[in-house]
Amino acid sequence: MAILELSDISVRFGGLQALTDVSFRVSEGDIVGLIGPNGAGKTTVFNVITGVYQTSSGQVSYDGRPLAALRPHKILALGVARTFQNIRLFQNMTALENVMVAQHSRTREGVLAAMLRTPAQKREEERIREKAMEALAFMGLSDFAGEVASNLAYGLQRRLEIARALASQPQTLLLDEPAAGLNPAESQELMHTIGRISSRGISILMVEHDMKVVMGICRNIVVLDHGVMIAEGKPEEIQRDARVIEAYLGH
Amino acid sequence: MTIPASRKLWLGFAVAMLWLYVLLWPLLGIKPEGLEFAASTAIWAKVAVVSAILLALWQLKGRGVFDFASRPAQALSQALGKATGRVATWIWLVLVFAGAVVFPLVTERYAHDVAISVLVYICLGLGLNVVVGMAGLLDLGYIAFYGVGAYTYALLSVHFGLSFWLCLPIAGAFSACAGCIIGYPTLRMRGDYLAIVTLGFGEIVRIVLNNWMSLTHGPNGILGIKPPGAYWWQDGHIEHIWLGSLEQFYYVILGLAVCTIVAVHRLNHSRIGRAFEAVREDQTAAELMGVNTLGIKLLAYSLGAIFGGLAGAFFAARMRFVSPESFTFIESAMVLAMVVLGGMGSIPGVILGALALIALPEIFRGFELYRMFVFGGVMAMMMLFRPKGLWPAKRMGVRSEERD
Amino acid sequence: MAPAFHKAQHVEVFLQQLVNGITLGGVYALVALGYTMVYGIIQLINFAHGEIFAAGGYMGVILISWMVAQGYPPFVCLGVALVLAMGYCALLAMAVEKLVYKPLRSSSRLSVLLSALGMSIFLQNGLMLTQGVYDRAYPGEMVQGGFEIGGAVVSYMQVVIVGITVALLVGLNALVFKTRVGKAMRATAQDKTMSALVGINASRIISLTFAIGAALACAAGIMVGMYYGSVRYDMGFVLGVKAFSAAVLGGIGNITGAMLGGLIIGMIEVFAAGYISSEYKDVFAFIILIGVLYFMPTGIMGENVDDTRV
Amino acid sequence: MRGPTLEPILELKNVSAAYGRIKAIKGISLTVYPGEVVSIIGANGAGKSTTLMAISGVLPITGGEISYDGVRIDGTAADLLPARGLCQVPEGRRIFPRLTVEENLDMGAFFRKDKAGILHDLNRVFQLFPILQERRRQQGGTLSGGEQQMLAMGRALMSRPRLLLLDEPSLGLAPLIVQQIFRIIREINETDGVTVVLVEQNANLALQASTRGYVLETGNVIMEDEAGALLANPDIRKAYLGE
Repeated sequence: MAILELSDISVRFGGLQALTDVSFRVSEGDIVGLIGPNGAGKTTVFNVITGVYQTSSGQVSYDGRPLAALRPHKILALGVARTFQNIRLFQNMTALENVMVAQHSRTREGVLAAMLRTPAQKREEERIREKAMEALAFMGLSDFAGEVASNLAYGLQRRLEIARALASQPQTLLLDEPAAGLNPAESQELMHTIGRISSRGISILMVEHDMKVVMGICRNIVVLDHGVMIAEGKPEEIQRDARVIEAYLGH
Repeated sequence: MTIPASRKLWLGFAVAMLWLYVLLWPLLGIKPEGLEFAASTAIWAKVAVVSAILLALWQLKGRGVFDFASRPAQALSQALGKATGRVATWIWLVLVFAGAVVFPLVTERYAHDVAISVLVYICLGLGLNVVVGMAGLLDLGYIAFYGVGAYTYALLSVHFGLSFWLCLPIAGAFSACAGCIIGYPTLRMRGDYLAIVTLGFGEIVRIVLNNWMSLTHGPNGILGIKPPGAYWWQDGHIEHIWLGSLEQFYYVILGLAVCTIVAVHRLNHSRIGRAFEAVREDQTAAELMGVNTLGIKLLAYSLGAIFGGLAGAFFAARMRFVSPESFTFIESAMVLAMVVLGGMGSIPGVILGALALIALPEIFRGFELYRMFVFGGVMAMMMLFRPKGLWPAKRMGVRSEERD
Repeated sequence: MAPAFHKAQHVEVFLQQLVNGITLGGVYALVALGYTMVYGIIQLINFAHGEIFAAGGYMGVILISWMVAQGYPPFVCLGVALVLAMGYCALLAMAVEKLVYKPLRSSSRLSVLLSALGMSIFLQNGLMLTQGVYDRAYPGEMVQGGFEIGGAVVSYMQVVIVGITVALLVGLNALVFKTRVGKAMRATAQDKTMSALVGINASRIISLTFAIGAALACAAGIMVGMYYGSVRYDMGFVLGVKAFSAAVLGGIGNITGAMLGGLIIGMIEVFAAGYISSEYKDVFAFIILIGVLYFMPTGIMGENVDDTRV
Repeated sequence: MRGPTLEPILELKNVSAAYGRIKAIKGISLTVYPGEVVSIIGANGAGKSTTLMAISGVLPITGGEISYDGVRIDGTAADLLPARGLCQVPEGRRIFPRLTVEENLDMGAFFRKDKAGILHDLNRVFQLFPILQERRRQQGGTLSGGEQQMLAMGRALMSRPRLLLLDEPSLGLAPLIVQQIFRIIREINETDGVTVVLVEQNANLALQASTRGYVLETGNVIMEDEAGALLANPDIRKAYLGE
C-alpha cells in the first residue's frame, strides 16, 4: 500500500521548470532512493512533500490525504519528518534540546501550565525527556545529550539530525543526503542505521549521491534528470538503464 | 608575531588616529570667532595615548609577555570557580534573595529609590528577553508595552478608582492585546524589518499618548493615581493601608520581579521555551520540525508585552503620575542594551545588565551626560568582542574536540 | 464668503502643500538613498545613518557660521560648506563602517543590527556632548525672499533646496548607471563572490557605498537646517525612520524606488499635516511603513523585478 | 602539446579545503600545462567545484600549496587573480541578473584600463556568441540558460584570461546547446590559446573535449590519465554508479 504518493507534480520558479510531471510512490516500510545529477530537482521534491514549496500542478497525498496547502508543521504532525542537505540543527541548543523540540507537535501543555509547573506539565516534560533520550540512544548519541549542537563533530551532527527527525515519531522519514561528508566507515554505519530505522516500520525516502549507500540499501530507486523522472526500478535495473548511464556519464 | 605584521598594525593605528583628528577637530575647533586647536587636540591626545597603550598591551599579550602573571591568575580564577561551583545553586539563590529582602532595612531612602528602578528594569529586561533573547525577534519599541500598562492603570485608577491589584492583570491583558496588534502584521517579515516596524510602533504609541488630550492629558500627564493598597503590619496589628513609603514599594516590586524571574525561568525550560529558541536558531527547520512558527512568534510577543505591561502598572502606581516622556525610544534602547550587555537569553545576565546600566551611573553621578554616549559605544563594541554578553546563557556540556 | 473665493483658497492651499511636499520629499529621498544603497549591498539597516544626517546639519552650521563671520558672500558659504561637510560625513561614515560593521561581516545579522543601533546612540550623544543639547541656529536668512505661483508662496530657499536635491539625484543616477564604479556597485550588491571573481574589491565598494550615502544625507542635513533655521542633536532619529520608510516603500535596495518613496512620504506628511492633523503627522509615515511591509513587502518597485538595485 | 621543457601554468600540491567542518577536498594534487584542456570529473559531491573555488581564492585552503605561473597564489585575495589572467566561470553561471548583457561583459574587464583592447575583446566575444550582441541591452536575468552560460563565458573572456576555469558548463542545458558550448570551448583553447580547466559531471562529453583528465571521488584524486585512455576505462562508470 502506498503511504506517500506523488502524482504528476510540476513546480515552476519564475521561468524555471524545476519539476515536470513527477509521479512515484513510497509504500509502507519501503526504502526508496531518489538520485540524479546536480540540479535534477531532488531537494525540490523534498520541499514539495514537506510543504515548503507549493506545486504548480499535481498532488501529493499521504495516507490517502492530500497535503496541498498544509503548513509544514502540520505535515510533520501527520507523520512525515525530514533531515536537511546542509545540516540545520538548532546550533546553540544542546543535542537533547534539539531532539526535544521535535516533539512539539506531539505535546500540548501551554504557557500557564509551564509557569505554574502543574503536575500534568511536569509529567509531560518527563515524557518528552524520556522519548528524546530514547531517540538519542537509538542513534548512539546518549553520551552527547548535554552538548551544544555546534560543538559536535560533523558525523555526530548528521546523526543528531536523524535522531531529531525520529523523535517526532514519524511514519515516513525523508533523508536528504545523509552520507554527505561522511567517511567510508561512517557511511557503512549509516547504512546499518537506516536498516534499523526501516525495521521499526518507518518508510524511508532518501536523496543520496554516494552510490554505494544507495545501491546497498534501497529497495527501489527513482532517477530524476532536469526535473523529469527518467527511470524507476530495482537497483540492479537502474545500474543497467541506458538513460541513467547517459544522464550520469554523458554519451 | 612577525615584525612586518606589527608594523602594519601601527601604521593602521596612525592612519586611524589621523582620521579621528580629522573627524574630531571640525566639531570642536571651528567657531565663528575663529579656528581653535587646543581643546580638540587635548581630547584627541588623551584618546590617542590611551588607545596606543591598549594596543601595545594587546600586542605584548599576544607575544606572551604577561604569561607569568596571567597563568597563575587564570589558575586562581578557575580554583575560585570550582569552589563556588561546589556550593549548590539553591544556596546562592537563598543568599541573594535574603540579601534582597533585608536590603531596605539597612539602607537609606536614596538607595531604595535606585533599587526600585533596578527591579523595574529587571522586569522589563526579562520581558524583552523573552522576545529578543529567546525567540530572537528584535523589538525596538518594547517600551510601548510598558507605556500601555502604565496608562491602563493610571486611567482605570483615576476614572474608576479600581484597585492596583485588580488592574495588574487588566494592564497585562491590554499590553498583550497591543503585542498581538503589532505582532500580527510583522510575523511574516524578515527579521530586520521587524526592528524598524517595532521602532515605528513605539513612536506611534508615544505620539498618541502625547496628543490624545481628552484621554491622556497629553504632555501634562495624568496626576493623582492611587498607590496600591495592602494589609500591612502596623502598630502591633495587621490593617489595610495605602502604600506610601519607598520601602513598601520596594517589597511590591521585589515580589513582582521574583514572580517574573520564576515565570521566565520555568518558561525557558518548557516545550514553549524550547520552541522559542528553535525559532531563533532556524525558523525553517523549526517549522519543519513541527513548531507552528507564526503562532509561537505571536506568543513570544504577547508574553513579552505582558511582562512589560505589569512593570508599567507598577511604575504608574509608584510614581502616582504618568506622562509620555517616560516612554521614549531611548528607554527602549536602554532596556535592549541591558539584555545585550548581560547576555541574550540569560536570566542572571539580564539582572546583571540592569544593575550595570541603572545602578552604576548612579554611583558615577558626575558623568550623567556621558551615560548614553558610553552605552552606545559599549553596545557596538560588545558585538565585536563579547557578542554573547557579560553572563552568557548557560548551556551544559563540554566541547567534543576536548573529548577526542 | 462667496463659494468661488472658497474654491480659490482651496487651490492655493493645495498648491502650497504641493510645493512644501516636494521640498520635504526631496530631502527624504536623499536620506533614503543611503539606507537603500547600504541595505542593498550588505543587508544592514544602518541605524547610524540618521546620525550622519544630523552630523551633516551640524557641520553645515559650523562651517557656514565661520565663513559668514569671515565675510564671504552667502552663496560661496553655502557651496563650500556643502562640499566640505559632504566630505566630512563621508569620512565619518567610512570610519563607522571600518570600525564596527566590517569586522562583523560574518556575524549574525542581529549582532550587526545591534552594533548599528549602538553606533547610532553613540554618535547622537557624541553630537550632544560636542554641540550641546539646545538647538543651534543657522546664521540669519541665508537666502531671502520668494515668489508666488497661483497663490502659493515659493521661497527662494525652497528653490535652492529643490535645485541642489535634483542636481544630487541626477549626479547619483549618472554615477550608478553610467560609470564603471556604479556598475561594480550594482554587481557587488547582486553577487559578492562573483564580483570578486571578476576582480572587484568588495570592501572598497562597500566603503564607497557608505561614503556616497553619507554625503547625500549630509546635504539633506544642511538643507533641513537651512529650511527650519536650526539643527538639533537628535533630529536624525525621527527623520531617519521616515527616510527608511521611504526606502522600504520604494522597494529596499532600489535607487529609483528610494527617490520615489522619499517624494511620496514627503507629500503624505505635508498633506496629512495640512488636511488631517498636524499633531499626528509623524504617525502617518510609520503607518505607511507598516502597511507597505504587510501588503506589499517588496515595495512599489519590488526588488526582484527591477534593475536599479545596488 | 605537452613538452618536457614546458613549465606548468597551474600546480596543486596536496591541497585540502573545507566548508566549515565538512572536509570537501582532502589532499588533491594536479598539474596543468599551458595550452591544455584538462577536465576534472567525478560524481556529485566529489569536490570538483570546491577545487575550483580553492584555486580562485574564494575558499581558503587548509593545507597544501597552489602555484600559478610558478608563483604561490594560495592566500591571495580572489579579486587580485583575474588581473593576472586566472579567471573562473563558476557553477550556475552567476551572471549579474540585473545588469544588462553589455554591463555584465564590461564587468569582466573591470580591472582593465586599455579601452582599445577592451573594445577588441568585446568584438571577439560578440563574434563567438552572436546572440549576446543581439541581446546586449537586455538584462542578464532575462536570458535563457544557454545564453546565460554564453554570457558567463563571454564575461570571463573579457578579462583576457590565460587560464580559464569552467565549472559545469553543461549544467541544466539542452544537448544541442551543450554541443555548441563545447565547440566554443575548443575554439577558445585553439584559436585564443587559453588554457582550460573543465569541471564536468558529464564525463564522456568533457573527456572528448580534453587532453587529459582527473577523476575525483569523495575529495581525492583516484585516477589521472590522457583523456582517450580515461574514456576507454570501464572503471569510470563504477566511480559514478557504484557497481
